[in-house]
Amino acid sequence: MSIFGIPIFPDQASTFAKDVDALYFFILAVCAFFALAVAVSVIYFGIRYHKTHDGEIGARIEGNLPLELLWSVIPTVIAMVMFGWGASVFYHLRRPPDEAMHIYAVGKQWMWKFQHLEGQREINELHIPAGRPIKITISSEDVLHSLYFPSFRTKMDAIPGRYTELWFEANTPGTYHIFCTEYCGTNHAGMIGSVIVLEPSQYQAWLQGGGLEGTLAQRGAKLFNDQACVTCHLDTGQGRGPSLKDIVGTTVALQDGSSVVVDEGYLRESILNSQAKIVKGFQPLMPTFQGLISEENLVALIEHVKSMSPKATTAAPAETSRTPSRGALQPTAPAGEKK
Amino acid sequence: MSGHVSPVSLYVTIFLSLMVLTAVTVFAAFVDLGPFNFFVALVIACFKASLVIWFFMHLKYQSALTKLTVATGLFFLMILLTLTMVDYSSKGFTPMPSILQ
Amino acid sequence: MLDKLKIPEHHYLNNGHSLKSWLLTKDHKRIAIMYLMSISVMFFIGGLFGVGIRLELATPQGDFVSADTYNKFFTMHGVIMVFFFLIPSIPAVLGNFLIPPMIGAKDLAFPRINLISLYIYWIGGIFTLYAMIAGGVDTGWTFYTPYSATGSNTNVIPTAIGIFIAGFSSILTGLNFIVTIHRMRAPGMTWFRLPLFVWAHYATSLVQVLGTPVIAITIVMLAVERGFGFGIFDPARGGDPVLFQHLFWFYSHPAVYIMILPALGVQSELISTFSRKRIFGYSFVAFSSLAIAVFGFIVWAHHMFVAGISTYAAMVFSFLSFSVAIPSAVKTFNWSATLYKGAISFETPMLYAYGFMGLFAIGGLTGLFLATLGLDVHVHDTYFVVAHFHYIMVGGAIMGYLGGLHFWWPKMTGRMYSEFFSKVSAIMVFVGFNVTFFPQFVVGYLGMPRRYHSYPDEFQVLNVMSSAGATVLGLGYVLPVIYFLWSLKYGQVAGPNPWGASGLEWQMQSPPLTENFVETPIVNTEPYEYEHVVVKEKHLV
Amino acid sequence: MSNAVVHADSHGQAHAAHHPALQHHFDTMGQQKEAAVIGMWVFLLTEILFFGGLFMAYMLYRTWYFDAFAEASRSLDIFWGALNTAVLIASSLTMAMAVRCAQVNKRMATVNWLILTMILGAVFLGVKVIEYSDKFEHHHVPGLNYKWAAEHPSTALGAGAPAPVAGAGHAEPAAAAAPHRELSLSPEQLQLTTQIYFSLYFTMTGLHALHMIIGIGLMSVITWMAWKGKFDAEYYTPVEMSGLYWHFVDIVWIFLFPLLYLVERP
Ligand code: HEA
Ligand code: HEA
Ligand code: HEC
Ligand code: CUA
Ligand SMILES: [Cu+2]
Repeated sequence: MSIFGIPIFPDQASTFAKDVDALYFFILAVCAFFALAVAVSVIYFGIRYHKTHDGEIGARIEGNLPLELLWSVIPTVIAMVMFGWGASVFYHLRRPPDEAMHIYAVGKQWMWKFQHLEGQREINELHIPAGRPIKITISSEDVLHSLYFPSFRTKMDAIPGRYTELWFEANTPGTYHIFCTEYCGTNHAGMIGSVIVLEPSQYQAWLQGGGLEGTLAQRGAKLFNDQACVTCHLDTGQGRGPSLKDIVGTTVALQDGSSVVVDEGYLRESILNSQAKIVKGFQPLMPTFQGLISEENLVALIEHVKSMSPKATTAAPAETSRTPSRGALQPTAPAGEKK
Repeated sequence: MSGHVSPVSLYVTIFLSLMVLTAVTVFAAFVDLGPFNFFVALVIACFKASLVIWFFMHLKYQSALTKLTVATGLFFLMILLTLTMVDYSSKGFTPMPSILQ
Repeated sequence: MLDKLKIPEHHYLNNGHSLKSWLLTKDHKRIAIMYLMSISVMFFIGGLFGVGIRLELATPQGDFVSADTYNKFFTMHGVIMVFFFLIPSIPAVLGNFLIPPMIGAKDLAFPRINLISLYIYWIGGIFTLYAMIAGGVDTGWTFYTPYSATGSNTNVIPTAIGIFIAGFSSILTGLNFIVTIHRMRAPGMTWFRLPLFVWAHYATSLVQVLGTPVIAITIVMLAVERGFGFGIFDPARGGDPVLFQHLFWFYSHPAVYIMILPALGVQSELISTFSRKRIFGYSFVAFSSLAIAVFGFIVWAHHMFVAGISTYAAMVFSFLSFSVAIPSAVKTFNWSATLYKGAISFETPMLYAYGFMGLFAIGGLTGLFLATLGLDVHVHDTYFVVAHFHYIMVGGAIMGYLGGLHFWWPKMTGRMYSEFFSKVSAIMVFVGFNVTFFPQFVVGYLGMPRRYHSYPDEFQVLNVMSSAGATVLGLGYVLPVIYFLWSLKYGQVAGPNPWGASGLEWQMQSPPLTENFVETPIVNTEPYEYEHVVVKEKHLV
Repeated sequence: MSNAVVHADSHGQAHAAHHPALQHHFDTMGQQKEAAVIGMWVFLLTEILFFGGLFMAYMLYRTWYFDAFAEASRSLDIFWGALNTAVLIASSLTMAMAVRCAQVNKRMATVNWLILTMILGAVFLGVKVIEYSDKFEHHHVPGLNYKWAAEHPSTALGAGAPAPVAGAGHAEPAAAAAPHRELSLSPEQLQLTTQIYFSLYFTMTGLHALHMIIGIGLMSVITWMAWKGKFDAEYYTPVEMSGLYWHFVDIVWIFLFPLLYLVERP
């Protein structure tokens, strides 16, 4: 929206945009009301009670308890409404639906790398279909970044060594900005790109066009061979390592007596730092791949492992708000320490 | 004018108690109490610290204002520790108030 | 009648003329004057960086300076403005000068420590200026790890040490105020007879004393990580970068109240004096300062809503953030109510007080936008935040500071400044300010991120408005320097109480004696008693 | 409000009995002393929060990397730690005695107790030097070719059988060196996370030692002043203040000792 060619309001291109903007206008109205009330009364008093002669003093008024309570309680109530509304919008923003389409984003000084499960890889550009919830899992290769889609009204920090995620459902085809909003060094302002929202059919066409390397999972399968994972992880369960078939979503018993649910965070940790959690009944033989596998390849491998569990519908995300999946170094509190 | 003068015997008693408590700390550390080891160590340390503050540092004989100062310090330290831990300890906190769903 | 007034023969300014008599003084008023000069220098250095920022942003391309230089600009701008200008501003200048006379004391409780804290401030400042000249820093004033620990190759450590050192200056000032207010009050000066300025400074001091040590230790940890390769926050070594943010904001959020509370105190004095009326609901206003100081410590993670804290923690901190708004609302409403049935006049300090009301309200109210979770996700780290804090820090705190400076200038120097030029300057600052920072709310909601050295074309018009406003604002800030200096020599002699104000400080001669009062005053009236002042005035002239 | 506060001109009154140490802006020695005491306690309050930041970091990483902390803490020698605790507690006693002697106007006794306190402080620092140099030898200084070797004294303590082995039995030597309780951390992880422990160890004990050095510096001045007879039963505030500071430093150690040395010993 713009006046005289000056943009004054951002595009609304996601389902959130309306929610967030409604909240915005509500708070704007409340605040404008209070700001105006203060301004008007102050100016009115300034004129009405202007000093008329030397030595004049104001009326002696000490205060008024009911009035004080009134204007402590009213703002409290209004503030609670703001909080409640804001919290519910936020809660929605933080809970991706299970059927969300999944994309990986990796921040790196100074570019955004996106990977689609179908295999397409993009830099500073992201093609997505309209009308489908999309979940982006974010990580960083160096310092903090923040993935921001102003037109979708959402953003999330990229934190090295950790997965974070955001989701949205774009509803208006078009091209919109992607910004990095966490200061990340010299070219922070250059870490921008565009998100291209396509009609689902166009998106399909776009997918056909790209993806020469096969899907993400296929790339992962290739890596699974190249990195010699297959030598230990046989589907039969006869290898030196456990079979990875159908493990996603299940609970694995560990050596130290505890157990763990297999989600992305756990897979990531198992690959980067296999020794962190040893599967019951196995030796800590698996090499640590920390530093040997790039974030992108890691993502592909994880996707491949996940594809070996076709029955696990929910891809059990490693969401920051649920598990401290710190990737490389899973905080390990032994059973005794856990509260 | 010169503030409270504590008897030497009090100081010696406090000193000996502190020594004994140090020994207890070390001893307790070698007994396997599971997660309670940490707890016991902290409780003893707090107790020792209180002895020092109360008697060696004469807090006992100071004005209410001084006592309040100490309490304030501890209170804000607790804010720092607990509210930060609210974040870390709730990373696995999924159940949400249902009115928000 | 006015021309009969003369500058008294003896006063603190002519009690010794040598440089040594200044540098080794223990007189809180001389120390305040030295602080005034130092922070003014810092303000103009910081302001010039601000001008650099605005020049660069006048065009969408990064064509005025390189990206690295721009990053150093806003970092040095933020660091200098926050740690070397705004935090010391009102407390170290006006507080130092006025708290002892306001409570009827001869000096602060620890005059030597007061002087030491000035020297510490200077040493800290020198470190930071050194870092600046030797190449600058580019981490942003927030020093987030891992960029500050491993990413940046600029002078992070000297700057951080400068801040660390200046922190001790702040702690010592706060400590001094607390003890002074507790133990040095004149007979009869009970807590509920203290001017609200003193209450506000008491609350400020609490924050200084409780918060600053935490930033100090955080800087130590950052320095050992960067300097010695210790692993504390570095994710590559198992550390948690978010922990740094928790510790940083544990101080830096309360620190924003170090910046605003003294201005709120000044505001209470101005509103009361220029409406010649008691403050409406004195005790509510007094306690709201304490409430702001205490609540200020439980909201810090509202800066981290999208930094990877848990959903639950975000909700807790959002909820708590609103708690600070209540005492602020009480203050705002009470000031407005004070004007009701007052005898209002618009001398320059009152113009600033009016400006403060509006701008602080807007700044504070936009704080509520940010504290609201669903909305902050969108506006976090955009120009919306930049506009919010400039409204409070420049529109609020600096307005309060300038208002106070104009108000007490006759007391400090014995002379009046030009009423005409000071009004021109006040209006220029108000207008220039709004033109500079209002467009930033709009461009922020549009999504323009902070700390961007270049930006998409469509944001240009709003940015040009902002840059143009900054020029007016800058000129508005230069004017006072000229007429204040002018007044030192040519200003009209002010006399002890040019405004007909009620505080004890106005019973001293202007400029005051080194020992403030000839005899320790005995207080037997309530604060803000104007009946009493009028009688006295008549008696005086 | 009360009008009980109707001192006559308290200013003039103070002149009557003017103690040489009374500063011009105070009315009485009592007021001056009280101001100093509160000032000192407020300062100690800032110290609480100063160390508080470190305790926060400690608390977090200890929960995350408990095993590494336990392992690393086992590499510290309890003997030295306990000895130092005793030394510091003793120095607190001697400090308290010094203040007491100042209170009752025993000049030489004050001086002697102060000197004894400083000696004990120096002993503490000496032990710290021994411990630090031990860490240098073992490459336990983070950032300085830090190396966490599995073999260290505690392994010897380790009882318990090696973890049960199932599946194909390619027992590796690393498994044999497993400590008495199964660790969930690999050598690589221990290398990293014990480094966090030692980073905190050095920062905490280093800052603590720095406080002790400052304390000893303060005390030497105070001792000299006491020897010169600057204090009497009415004015001994500096002795008392340095006492408060010294006891505070002692308290910090009372916490550091179990937190750093005794993470998990059984
Ligand atoms: C002096 C400085 C100052 C002050 C006083 C404040 C005051 C407040 N601030 Fe601000 N803030 C900053 C300086 C300041 N801030 C800075 C520098 C940053 C950015 C840091 C960085 O990242 O670089 C920031 C960032 C910031 C954020 C983080 C934004 C982000 O990065 O995403 C948030 C979020 O909650 C916030 C909230 C608030 C709130 C709720 C207040 C409240 O205290 C405001 C209270 C005042 C009022 C509410 C107005 C008066 C009341 C009325 C007129 C009555 C009506 C009231 C009601 C109906 C409730 N601030
Ligand atoms: C007290 C605090 C304070 C003050 C007073 C100011 C004052 C100003 N700030 Fe400030 N600003 C901050 C604190 C402050 N700022 C902080 C904390 C940040 C965040 C930094 C970070 O991200 O790390 C920031 C960031 C910041 C940005 C965002 C940069 C970015 O994110 O990329 C911008 C952009 O417009 C800006 C502009 C200004 C301007 C125009 C002024 C003006 O008010 C300045 C006016 C002063 C002068 C102009 C100087 C005096 C005049 C002359 C010497 C005369 C000559 C000049 C002319 C004729 C023009 N500031
Ligand atoms: C030298 C043999 C070996 C190689 C090569 C190897 N692994 Fe493993 N892996 C193991 C063993 C043994 C375990 C079980 C013990 C443990 O948890 O560390 C394991 C466990 C795992 C687990 C956890 C499985 C579960 O059931 O919880 C995953 C996931 C995994 N490996 C993935 C991979 C990937 C991906 C690669 C290749 C990049 C790989 N591994 C290479 C031996 C190996
Ligand atoms: Cu990446 Cu900013
Ligand atoms: Cu804040």
